[in-house]
Amino acid sequence: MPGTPAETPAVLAARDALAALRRQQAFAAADEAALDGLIAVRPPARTPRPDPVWDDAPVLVHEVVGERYRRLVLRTATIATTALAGQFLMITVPPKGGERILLPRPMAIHRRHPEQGTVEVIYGVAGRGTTALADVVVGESLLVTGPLGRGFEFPDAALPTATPSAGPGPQPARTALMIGRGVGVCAIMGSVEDAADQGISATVVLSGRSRANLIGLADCAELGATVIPVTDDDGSSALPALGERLRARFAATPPDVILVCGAGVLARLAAELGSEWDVPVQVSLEAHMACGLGYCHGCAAPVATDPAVEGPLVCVDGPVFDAVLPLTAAAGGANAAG
Amino acid sequence: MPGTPAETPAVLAARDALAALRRQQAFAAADEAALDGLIAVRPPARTPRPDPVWDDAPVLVHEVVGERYRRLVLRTATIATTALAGQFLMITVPPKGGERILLPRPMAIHRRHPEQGTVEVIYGVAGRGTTALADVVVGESLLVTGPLGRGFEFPDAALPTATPSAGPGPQPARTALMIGRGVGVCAIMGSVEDAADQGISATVVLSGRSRANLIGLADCAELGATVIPVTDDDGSSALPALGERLRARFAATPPDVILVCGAGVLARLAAELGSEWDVPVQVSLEAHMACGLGYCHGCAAPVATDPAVEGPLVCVDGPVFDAVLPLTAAAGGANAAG
Amino acid sequence: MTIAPPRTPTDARSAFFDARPADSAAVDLSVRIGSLTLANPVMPASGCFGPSLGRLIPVTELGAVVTKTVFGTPRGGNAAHRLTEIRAGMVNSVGIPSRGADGYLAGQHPLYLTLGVPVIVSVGGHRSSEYAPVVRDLRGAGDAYELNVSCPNLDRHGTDIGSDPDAIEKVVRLVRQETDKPLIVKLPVLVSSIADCARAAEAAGADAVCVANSVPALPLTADTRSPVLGNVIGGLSGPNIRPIVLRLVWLASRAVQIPVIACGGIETTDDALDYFSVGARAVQVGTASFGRPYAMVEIARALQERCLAAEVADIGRLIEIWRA
Amino acid sequence: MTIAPPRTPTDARSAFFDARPADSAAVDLSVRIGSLTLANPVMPASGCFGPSLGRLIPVTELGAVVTKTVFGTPRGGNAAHRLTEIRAGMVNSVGIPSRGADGYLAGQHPLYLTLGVPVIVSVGGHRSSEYAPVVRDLRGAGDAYELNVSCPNLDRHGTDIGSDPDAIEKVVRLVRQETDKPLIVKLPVLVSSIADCARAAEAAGADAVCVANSVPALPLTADTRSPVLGNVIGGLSGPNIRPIVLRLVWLASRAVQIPVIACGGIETTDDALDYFSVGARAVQVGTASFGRPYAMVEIARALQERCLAAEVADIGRLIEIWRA
Ligand SMILES: Cc1cc2nc3c(=O)[nH]c(=O)nc-3n(C[C@H](O)[C@H](O)[C@H](O)COP(=O)(O)OP(=O)(O)OC[C@H]3O[C@@H](n4cnc5c(N)ncnc54)[C@H](O)[C@@H]3O)c2cc1C
Ligand SMILES: Cc1cc2nc3c(=O)[nH]c(=O)nc-3n(C[C@H](O)[C@H](O)[C@H](O)COP(=O)(O)OP(=O)(O)OC[C@H]3O[C@@H](n4cnc5c(N)ncnc54)[C@H](O)[C@@H]3O)c2cc1C
Ligand SMILES: Cc1cc2nc3c(=O)[nH]c(=O)nc-3n(C[C@H](O)[C@H](O)[C@H](O)COP(=O)(O)O)c2cc1C
Ligand SMILES: Cc1cc2nc3c(=O)[nH]c(=O)nc-3n(C[C@H](O)[C@H](O)[C@H](O)COP(=O)(O)O)c2cc1C
Ligand code: FES
Ligand code: FES
Repeated sequence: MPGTPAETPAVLAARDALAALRRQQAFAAADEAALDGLIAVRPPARTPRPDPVWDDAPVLVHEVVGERYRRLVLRTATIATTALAGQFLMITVPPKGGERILLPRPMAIHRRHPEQGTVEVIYGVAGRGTTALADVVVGESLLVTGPLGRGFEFPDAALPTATPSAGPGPQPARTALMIGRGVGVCAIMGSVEDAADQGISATVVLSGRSRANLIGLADCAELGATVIPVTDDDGSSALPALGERLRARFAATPPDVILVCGAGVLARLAAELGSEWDVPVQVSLEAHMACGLGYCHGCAAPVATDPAVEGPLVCVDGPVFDAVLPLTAAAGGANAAG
Repeated sequence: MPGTPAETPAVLAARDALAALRRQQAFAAADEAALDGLIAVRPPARTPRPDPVWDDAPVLVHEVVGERYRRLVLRTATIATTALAGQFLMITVPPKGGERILLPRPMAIHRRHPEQGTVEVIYGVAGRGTTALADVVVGESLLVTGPLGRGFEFPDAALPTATPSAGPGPQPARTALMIGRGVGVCAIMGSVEDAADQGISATVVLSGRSRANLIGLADCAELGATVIPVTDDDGSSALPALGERLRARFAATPPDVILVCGAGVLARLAAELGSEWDVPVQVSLEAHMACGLGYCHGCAAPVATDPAVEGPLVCVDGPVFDAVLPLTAAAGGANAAG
Repeated sequence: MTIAPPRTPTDARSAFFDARPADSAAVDLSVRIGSLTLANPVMPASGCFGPSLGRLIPVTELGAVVTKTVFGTPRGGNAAHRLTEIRAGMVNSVGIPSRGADGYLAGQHPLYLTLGVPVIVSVGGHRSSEYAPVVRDLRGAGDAYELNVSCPNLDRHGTDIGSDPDAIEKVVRLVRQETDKPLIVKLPVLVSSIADCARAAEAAGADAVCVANSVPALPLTADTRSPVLGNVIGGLSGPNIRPIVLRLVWLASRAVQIPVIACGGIETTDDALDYFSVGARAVQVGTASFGRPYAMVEIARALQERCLAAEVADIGRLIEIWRA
Repeated sequence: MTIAPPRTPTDARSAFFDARPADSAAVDLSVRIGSLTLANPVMPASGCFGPSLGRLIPVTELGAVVTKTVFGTPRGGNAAHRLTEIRAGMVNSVGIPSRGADGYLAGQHPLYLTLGVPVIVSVGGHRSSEYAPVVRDLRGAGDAYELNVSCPNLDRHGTDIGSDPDAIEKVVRLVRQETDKPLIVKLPVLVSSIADCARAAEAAGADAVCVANSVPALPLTADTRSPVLGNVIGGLSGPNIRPIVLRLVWLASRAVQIPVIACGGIETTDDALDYFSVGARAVQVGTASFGRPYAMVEIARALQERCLAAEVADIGRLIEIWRA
């Protein structure tokens, strides 16, 4: 039907929207395919998980960061004191102006400040819930439940907050490569904090659309981590480019562990590197959630199981899972745009 | 169960709410009962009704008036030019902040300014729809449909906007008593405008909770009408007091017509006076509405009919109806608080 | 803050009439309901349209109009309040006041005929045997009949005729004996198997099913917890019922070959496309017309625009693109 | 703008535990379900509670807890996404993963027993004959059974067992042969006559009916109009279904003598009182617990406060006051 007559503005706008949608669809498909067969539940943790609580957490800061994100600083002493790296909160969006959001939204704990009794969350405005969350003002309180889930753990580190020791017991990790994209950076920042505490040398890939949209630059600087910023606008975030760069950088000594969050294709790249270097890879996943506590069974992880057996749940068995290594499936997924 | 122990703040608050509700229930019951058997459809009008339109009407003014109301000035030239006294609009509340209001809200056209191409509406914030309407800001547009319905008509006046004439044809009304309470004042203000145009002497009872909440004082002053302000706080709005005052005032020469809107008990008082004076009474009613155009059949008027025959519809057969005179039922309803 | 300049006495309504797009030969939105071909698949829902709306919108741009349900004998309708709006949507218990077939023919049908589009007459009954006589009494008026089997059923203590496949079969079979015109069966929501109901309609000779009517509900006042509606119970309509009706349309479309006309909470072109994407072949707009009388016409116009933008000839191919 | 002062490491959760009100001898909130007396009429809805919630709320202030539905044999549950939120409400297609009766007894029941309130075990089946064996296999565990007959039925091409009065009758009769414990039958929404279904349950020996389960719906993504849920279809729950379920509770309460337990969109004490005012004798809270885990306990507390404020001894008399 090419060359139809009516190229009205309405028709042209509809055409643009269609093209944008097709690009987005292609990326989402690649991202989902990249996780296929990649994920396994982690072995039982040796660190006991803190008891979750709920709290009315006053909003101390709510500001726009970069071009696309918002940062919340919440006062919630119990959670700030007990949360482990990579754990998350369920944030209940308060009703406002007729908008009623029923389900709380899962959000990673980006930073923990136990001395101030505060935590930080960085989020992107995506759908109805986060749009309504963006209307919350400083001085209001948010109902938060947490800390929740199984976070990132450095291999063989008995207690993530303990001082590193060369004494008896297995050898703790000494170097770590962390890879985060977009808000996925928030899931790994707790581990950057832990690395700083434990004297682990952290190299952090921060990926995003543009420099202005990179999350965590200041945090990494504060925590003394080495940052590799990569962005879409200069092509540095493209998977082949990033892969080559990391292979070159760690050619001599690979990191002791790779932690990754924010895109299926990045998780697959991490798994490729982990396979090549023979180091463990931990991946933090997302899933739609209602309870965050393991009882609603809503957050099935993309792990194939016997149809008669329920697979792992992202909220309690994750959100952090092990990548199945060495990688056997074709690494094709990682070639999609990153 | 008197003298139970737990007089906690929550219990005391619940008790106050219950007491307030009971007062409100008592008034609503009296008000509804007052309309029983009072209403009849008006005979066919001699004035052709203007065709309704819908329009995107820019909001020129949106301000709080008194303590409880809001005033909207809308630019909508067609409606401003064609609307008859006592007609109404359906105002569609735009979606905002997640609030979605499906049905438009019926609102009387309080003032018509054909030279400026504007109309005025005054409304009270009652439920979800009017709460959302209150969020509209100057510069936005409202979708309005109108002018709708059968308005007030002075008896024997062939064209409400025509100049009065002692020439051939029946004798037009020379004096009118208008009674409005709360936002019910808005329904009668068009007739106050018509009275000014036609040289009819208008006496307007404005009833409300307090002086600060009386609608229409400035309008009546501008239009040269005589105002009788009555309020709940000084007791002057009580029906017996108001009835005596009007009987005294019109003892020598009764008005040629009574127009009333805003409370069932006031309509019954007007009907009592109309019966005593032998003058016609017109009553403007409210009903829940969806279309305003007569096709949804949602706005049944409280007029008893054969169960197999649909009764009149407030949106097309009203909102203005005749009071059935002389009044036969006991006038008890009018003794309730006004 | 920008304020529009004063207007000459014109209005958005007339601007909308003037903005009628050119028909494009490149796009075919037509849909067949039995022997009747509609120019496009957009029409009002029964009870949410009347000839008086013809003054407000260019009705000729619709595929058809649907009348309020006509009963055989006059009915007064329910006591006030007959409708309200709650957070979950609009609830109505109008109760189908009707002047009967004769009253419809005398008072309303002539007005519908002036509109210049096919007229689908909605027909109601209290028992499954009551529909055929109404259709007979309509004496051929109307281009098709929509059999509203979602009314309270006197035969089975007030449940819907349309929730019983046997009763549906009977209604359609009896009406079929009275007329060759296309028959649409409008099904209720509260059925255990919409597929069985749709199949019963198809087997008995219906040319389409309309899915669905409003969802029975009971709104209470916030203060005294008493029923808002004079009839206590009413039908919930509007956008919140859409996901419920989408499932029904999906199931019905997979159960029958005849077209499924979707009805439930359609407000925008996207809503209509949602229904097309689960199998609907036409759409009816109800509640949305109250707030935006032009909503139906806007959808009909935008369907053509979307097809042009995607460079496809019809809606079926548009859906394939979304799914690609 | 006021910002709360820094807190010592305590939290709203512990403050809520501490605020437990004194029981008042002046108010009796208890409700009987067959031989079981619950201290108050507030409990969670099946699938919207688990023992892990016991760390977050004072479960002992509830009348009972209800387990997630237990099937006889293990089930894996549906593919992701299993739930989402749309404007109309929450939609879930969890698909009732279950470890079977044995798995429940070994893994979950011991945790429920630590909670200190009556445990109502929800029981599911794919055919009407499947329920009794599950109850047998539960070997007396639990204080009552809620028979979830709102699951897809293998005998009748995927419609709900609970939409067929005969099937309900059969389920209850067979289970009754296995146990003397109180039986609650949880009915679906998409039925043509909830009264017939409730009567069938009562006639077969049920001690209560629960009205109702979630409303089947099909949520689509906004961009590509594809199903959000792995299972395509899910159950709509939350406040928007309340007016639909209110009608069902009203009808069921007039049809049977046994208590009707209301379930559907209850978020606040006012919502619970709405249901009590149309005849419910107890309430279940589902979706609301996700956003406000303490919602159920808050309702139980407020019911006592409202009775005290109105100086009445029970909820029945509280309702009379609203209606006076
Ligand atoms: C463990 C975990 C940690 C997360 N941390 C962050 C974070 O730090 N910053 C951040 O911006 N986002 C984070 N997310 C994603 C965030 O939860 C979603 O962006 C958010 O739920 C989208 O809600 P919405 O209301 O904007 O979208 P809607 O489209 O309105 O959501 C509809 C439903 O789908 C669910 N949903 C939609 N997208 C997602 C998603 N990507 N993940 C989970 N549920 C989704 C919603 O929770 C809701 O139930 C995290 C998710 C998980 C599971
Ligand atoms: C012809 C006419 C003229 C009116 N003129 C005015 C006016 O000038 N100023 C003013 O403040 N109010 C006026 N009203 C009343 C106004 O329409 C209601 O106050 C308004 O609809 C309440 O809407 P809500 O969203 O605040 O209440 P909600 O409680 O959210 O309303 C729920 C539903 O009930 C309907 N409803 C509730 N109360 C009324 C009522 N009193 N009348 C009609 N429908 C109601 C609403 O339209 C809605 O459909 C008029 C009503 C009619 C019929
Ligand atoms: C005020 C009103 C009156 C209605 N009257 C009828 C009717 O007479 N016959 C009928 O079949 N459906 C009737 N309906 C149902 C609608 O046709 C439609 O099925 C329902 O409202 C769902 O569509 P919607 O969500 O787009 O409104 C009526 C609906 C409303 C809101
Ligand atoms: C995530 C989720 C899981 C559910 N699982 C079950 C279940 O296993 N068995 C059952 O009978 N009902 C189940 N339900 C339905 C609820 O018990 C309840 O009937 C429904 O959600 C309506 O109540 P609500 O609006 O308060 O949520 C589930 C509901 C949700 C939201
Ligand atoms: S979110 Fe409820 S089980 Fe994971
Ligand atoms: S409001 Fe629709 S007929 Fe009166």
